Amino acid sequence: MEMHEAKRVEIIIEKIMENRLTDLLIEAGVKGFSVLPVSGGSGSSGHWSREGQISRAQGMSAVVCLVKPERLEKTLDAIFPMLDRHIGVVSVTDTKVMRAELF
Amino acid sequence: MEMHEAKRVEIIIEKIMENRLTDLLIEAGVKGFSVLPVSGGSGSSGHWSREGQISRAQGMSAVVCLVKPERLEKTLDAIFPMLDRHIGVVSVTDTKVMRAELF
Amino acid sequence: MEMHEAKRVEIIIEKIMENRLTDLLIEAGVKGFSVLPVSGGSGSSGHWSREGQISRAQGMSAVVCLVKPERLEKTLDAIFPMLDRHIGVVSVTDTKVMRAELF
Amino acid sequence: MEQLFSLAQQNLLSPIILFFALGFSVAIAKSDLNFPEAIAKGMSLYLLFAIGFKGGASLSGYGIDLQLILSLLSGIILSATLPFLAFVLLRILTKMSAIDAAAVAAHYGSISIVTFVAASSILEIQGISYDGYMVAVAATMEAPAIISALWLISRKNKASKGLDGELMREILLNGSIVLLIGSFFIGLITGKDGLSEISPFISAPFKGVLCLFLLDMGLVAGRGLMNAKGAVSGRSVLFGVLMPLAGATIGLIFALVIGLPLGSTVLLMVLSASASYIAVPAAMRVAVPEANPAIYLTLSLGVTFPFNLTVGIPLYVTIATAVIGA
Amino acid sequence: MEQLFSLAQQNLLSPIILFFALGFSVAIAKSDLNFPEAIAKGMSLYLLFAIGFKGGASLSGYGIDLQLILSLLSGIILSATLPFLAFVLLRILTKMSAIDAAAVAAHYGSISIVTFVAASSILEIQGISYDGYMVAVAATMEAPAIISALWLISRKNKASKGLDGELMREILLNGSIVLLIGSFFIGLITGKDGLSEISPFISAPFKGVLCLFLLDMGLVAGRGLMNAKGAVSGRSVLFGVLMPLAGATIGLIFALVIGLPLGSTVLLMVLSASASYIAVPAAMRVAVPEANPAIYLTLSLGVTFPFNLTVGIPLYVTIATAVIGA
Amino acid sequence: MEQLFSLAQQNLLSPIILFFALGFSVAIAKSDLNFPEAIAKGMSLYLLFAIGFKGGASLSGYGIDLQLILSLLSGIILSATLPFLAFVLLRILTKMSAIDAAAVAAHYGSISIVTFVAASSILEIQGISYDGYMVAVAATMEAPAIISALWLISRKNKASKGLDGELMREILLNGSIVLLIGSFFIGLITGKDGLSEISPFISAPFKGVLCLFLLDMGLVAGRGLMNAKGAVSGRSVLFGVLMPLAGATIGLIFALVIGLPLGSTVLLMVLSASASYIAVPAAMRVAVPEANPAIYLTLSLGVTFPFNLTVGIPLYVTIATAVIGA
Ligand SMILES: Nc1ncnc2c1ncn2[C@@H]1O[C@H](COP(=O)(O)O)[C@@H](O)[C@H]1O
Ligand SMILES: Nc1ncnc2c1ncn2[C@@H]1O[C@H](COP(=O)(O)O)[C@@H](O)[C@H]1O
Ligand SMILES: Nc1ncnc2c1ncn2[C@@H]1O[C@H](COP(=O)(O)O)[C@@H](O)[C@H]1O
Ligand code: NA
Ligand code: NA
Ligand code: NA
Repeated sequence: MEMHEAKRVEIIIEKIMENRLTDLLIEAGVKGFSVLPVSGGSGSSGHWSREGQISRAQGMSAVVCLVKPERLEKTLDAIFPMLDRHIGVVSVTDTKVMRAELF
Repeated sequence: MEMHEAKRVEIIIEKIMENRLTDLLIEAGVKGFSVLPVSGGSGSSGHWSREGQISRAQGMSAVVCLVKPERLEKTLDAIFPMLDRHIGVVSVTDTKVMRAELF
Repeated sequence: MEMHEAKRVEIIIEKIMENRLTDLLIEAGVKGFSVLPVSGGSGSSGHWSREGQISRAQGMSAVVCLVKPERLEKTLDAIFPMLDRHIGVVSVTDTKVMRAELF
Repeated sequence: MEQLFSLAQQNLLSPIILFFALGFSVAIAKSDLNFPEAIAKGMSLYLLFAIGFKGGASLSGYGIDLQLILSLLSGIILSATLPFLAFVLLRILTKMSAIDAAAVAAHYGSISIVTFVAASSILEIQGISYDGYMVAVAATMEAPAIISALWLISRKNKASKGLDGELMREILLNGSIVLLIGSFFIGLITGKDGLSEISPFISAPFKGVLCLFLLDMGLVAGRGLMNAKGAVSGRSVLFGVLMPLAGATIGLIFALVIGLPLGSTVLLMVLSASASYIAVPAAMRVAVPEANPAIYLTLSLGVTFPFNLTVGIPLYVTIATAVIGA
Repeated sequence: MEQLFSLAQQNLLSPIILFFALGFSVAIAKSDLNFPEAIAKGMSLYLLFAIGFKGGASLSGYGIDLQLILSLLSGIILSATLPFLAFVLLRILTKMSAIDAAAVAAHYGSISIVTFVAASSILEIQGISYDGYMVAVAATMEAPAIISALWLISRKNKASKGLDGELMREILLNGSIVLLIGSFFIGLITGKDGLSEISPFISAPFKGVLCLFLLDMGLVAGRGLMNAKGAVSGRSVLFGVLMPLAGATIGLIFALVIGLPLGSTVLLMVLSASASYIAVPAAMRVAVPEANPAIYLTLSLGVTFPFNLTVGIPLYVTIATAVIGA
Repeated sequence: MEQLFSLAQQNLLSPIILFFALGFSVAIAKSDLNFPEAIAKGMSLYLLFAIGFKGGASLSGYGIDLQLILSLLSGIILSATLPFLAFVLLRILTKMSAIDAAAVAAHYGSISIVTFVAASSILEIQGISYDGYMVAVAATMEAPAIISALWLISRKNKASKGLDGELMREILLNGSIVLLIGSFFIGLITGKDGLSEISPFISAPFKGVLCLFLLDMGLVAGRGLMNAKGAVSGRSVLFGVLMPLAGATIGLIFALVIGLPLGSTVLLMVLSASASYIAVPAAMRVAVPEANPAIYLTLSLGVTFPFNLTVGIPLYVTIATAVIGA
């Protein structure tokens, strides 16, 4: 199986900003992403959980985005302004994918 | 803490294929996996979200599978035919685990 | 974009132990973590799924914790006793983060 | 004609249609109104449970008669043959590939249970009665269309895996069918006593739940249309309107041949006219991943479902009344 | 005075308040009782659907009269101006930053629909009738407060992005508003016939669902307080109690000026006294991420909501009765 | 004997049992019918809320009498001592390790609230009344069994952490107990007035919800059995059938000693015969992770629960009627 270098960008961001973030990703030319629900967490702004919540103000989503290494810089540049103002964390991990043309 | 080399295989696949995929994993000798829900995403086939959906046709799952490096090849070979026909993405990341005998 | 070395610790643990685990993480000085729901899985103790379940005994959570490399040892030491007795898997992956001061 | 207009107007101003329209339009206006997936699924479980049980309970005490058997047979034949009609129509009207056309055809042979439920609600408001076993007819019409379509595909595409045993089991034991048929038989067994025990749960609140559910369907259909812009051509949309009319006509002929009364005739027309969007799309993804889901989901949920709900059902009622007499 | 005590006692011993208190106290005792997010959201969809529809249906058949228009106008003016009062009060009473104060002010100009629902339940128990259009007044009071607060913030903070088009659309088409207003109009259109069709779903079980929902609100409010310890000062808590009193007083004046009857007067007071915790927090997170959400969520859900539920509503009923007469 | 058969038959043909059987069998046939976790949890919250409130409301107006106190005491004693009987039985009958046996024993000392609800439904159909405070007795029987079992384990396994303060709080304040007891007291406080306000939500639809819930329980039990094949031996299954009979007998003796009337006697037998599958499994995972959950979950949910539902309850009714007289 031939594998190709890629980057796994994982962005944990406020749910209320999810659509705005994914719009930025698409504008930045990303070919795809997946959103995973986050049920709770903790950070400098305290502890939270989605249990029993109806408010849309609290809660985070995890956006996972596999990109070609050469597309990474542009992707990060696109999302940086949002992450500077809004709570959220980003990690970028080296990974390998199967079909390079998809990313 | 002694840590051991392992591979983190993350397969994002159509929900409707989830059981067939995990059957393949088990046949390939994988010792365990975890399935995480995916609430939405985007790719070449457009944008989707699980909100308000009752159809089982749309929607993806993320299957995370930690394997020993020597088991990787067999694992990927087992799932490749399915991923060739069905929409989905696979990433393989180097990682470390605690108890090597579990993977 | 300047990126900094970090570790992505992913702990998949019994849901019933989730709060006890995150208390340990906080005691160990971790600055934040996110909890992702796990909807099913398989391992040496068999196959499980959350569908239709009301019992709190079955089910797992994925706790994702980004930490500075120097904080890793202490984090793993803190959670090890729990993982020794309770079912769960831990993986530690090298990654990069944006603002080092947050982790 | 006058009756048709008054009926259409009455239908368009009923709460269930208005809530569907509300959902559809606010989805297109990009409101963030939405139902959690679990709630949508919970409502659909409730609806299947309720109509299955009520259908079975209403039959309890009657024996199996010829008309019941003929109705079930009609359902199976309709479901198995309508995909061929749909396939031919698609190939004539549109430029769809054979694979895509066959996948769409499977949906139109099969049925939409919510359209069925909406139609029976409208019949109740009109004071037109129908036979409880029509629920069982609906259940028999889910699977045969899938098999016909997979046969069409296997002819075109030798590589296609087609129908393996596991898929067959999934189709026949899919959750909706099992709940519908299971509730039907439990209703049949427990009869009036059973019904009186759970009637405050399944009868009185039924229409209210249906309103909420159609609001959700409107949201999903509207969003689906927004996301699928470009996936379906104008000619495909034409198919999405013509095929239900053709299906209803053939359903009417079957009903006349076996001598169904008015209410059941309308329901057989509705079943023939409606297109699946739960069981069939799932089966197509498994068996024919090459077919583009945006096409069949958009046609079934975005075009034919709203058409039947707003224009189709009152039309079928009017035609059946004209042909059979009230 | 006597009436106030008997009313307060009656209120405190009603199931809806007791279930809220149960949730609040077991959350503080760290019980793991909790509702899945989907169920909480499902209940809130049900409540909006039901009160919107009932409000609209009760108006059906009446024309648009002057009082209706004046009430809607009052709602808009109250919502747009109360944030300024709240902002000034906060700057006098507390040491909150201008940004935080403006964000909090937006919440108090806007409304809490659950407080509104609880108040209308209490009115029904008292046998006091109110106008169906108060639901529409509630809906108009959601957005103006946000705009006023964003204006306040843009004055202080030039860097603030403020109100872009997308945010404006999100505020005006947010799910709760759309469902409330949509159900209101469908109720208005379908009138008594529509209501009788779905009344067994939206009327009889309403209070039971409200009990469960308030149990969940109690759990969330109690847990919020536990997690936010230290985020709000004693003086902020004082604001959380004084502001509803001030808001209710101003609401009363508007009601007197436009000549509202007793029940509707109470509801206008309640709307003015209540603070948003669904639409406004979300808008603040988008537009003013610098403002600390722990402050406004704690004040609105942890202080003012319980205050209105337990002490506020009976007080407003007593005052309105004293001023207007039963 | 004749009465037993007619009762058993009547029971087996009631909708609630048939829906359980439907779920159980389609799970084994590998249908994909399933309920979202949130819906299952929502239904269980509803059931606890409803039976707690109704139990409390039915007691309102009565003082605390001796029989109530004796019943609560009996519950506590039964729950604390039955684990020892279960443990001895398991050690004699099976080859289970001491740890596994103690963990299983905890489940059988504790109770299954759904079995209790099903039994009270069956009593209502039979026209047999029971005391509202039996709900409180059920609540007292959850925790003592856990403490007894942990004591058994600590004797065998010195390393075991056993019962720390946090676990104790979790057991005593677990969500189900808190909702049941809280609703009970609110029902007690608000009495007939409170009940009449929310009765259309908690009384009329109750049995319908119970049917859906038992359908889900059947699915979960059936799937559990499929996944656990091999985890439990034939002799363990024998225990799963004998232990409820032994428990019911001892429950009957307690009921006779304190002079309970027929309906309450049956319920005390049912509580003693039933095995927990919500609170106790969670406590065992925390305190005794070495014990194999497949064993206790399979026995409690896969063997004893279906046994009580189908055979046990009618048997206990017959025996109690024979002993006490109708
Ligand atoms: N180090 C971390 N690892 C994983 N998730 C984090 C981390 N820090 C923060 N988060 C997530 O981001 C949310 C907001 O973080 P904060 O802005 O620090 O309060 C937290 O509640 C977590 O869900
Ligand atoms: N680069 C990517 N990173 C993460 N998820 C992806 C990516 N590409 C596709 N996906 C997921 O796979 C689904 C189907 O992708 P596609 O077949 O490209 O439409 C998308 O909706 C996403 O959920
Ligand atoms: N190799 C693995 N990769 C990912 N998740 C795993 C793995 N092994 C176990 N798990 C998860 O941990 C749970 C318990 O594992 P076990 O103790 O082996 O039964 C499984 O049901 C999975 O959810
Ligand atoms: Na059809
Ligand atoms: Na207000
Ligand atoms: Na017991």
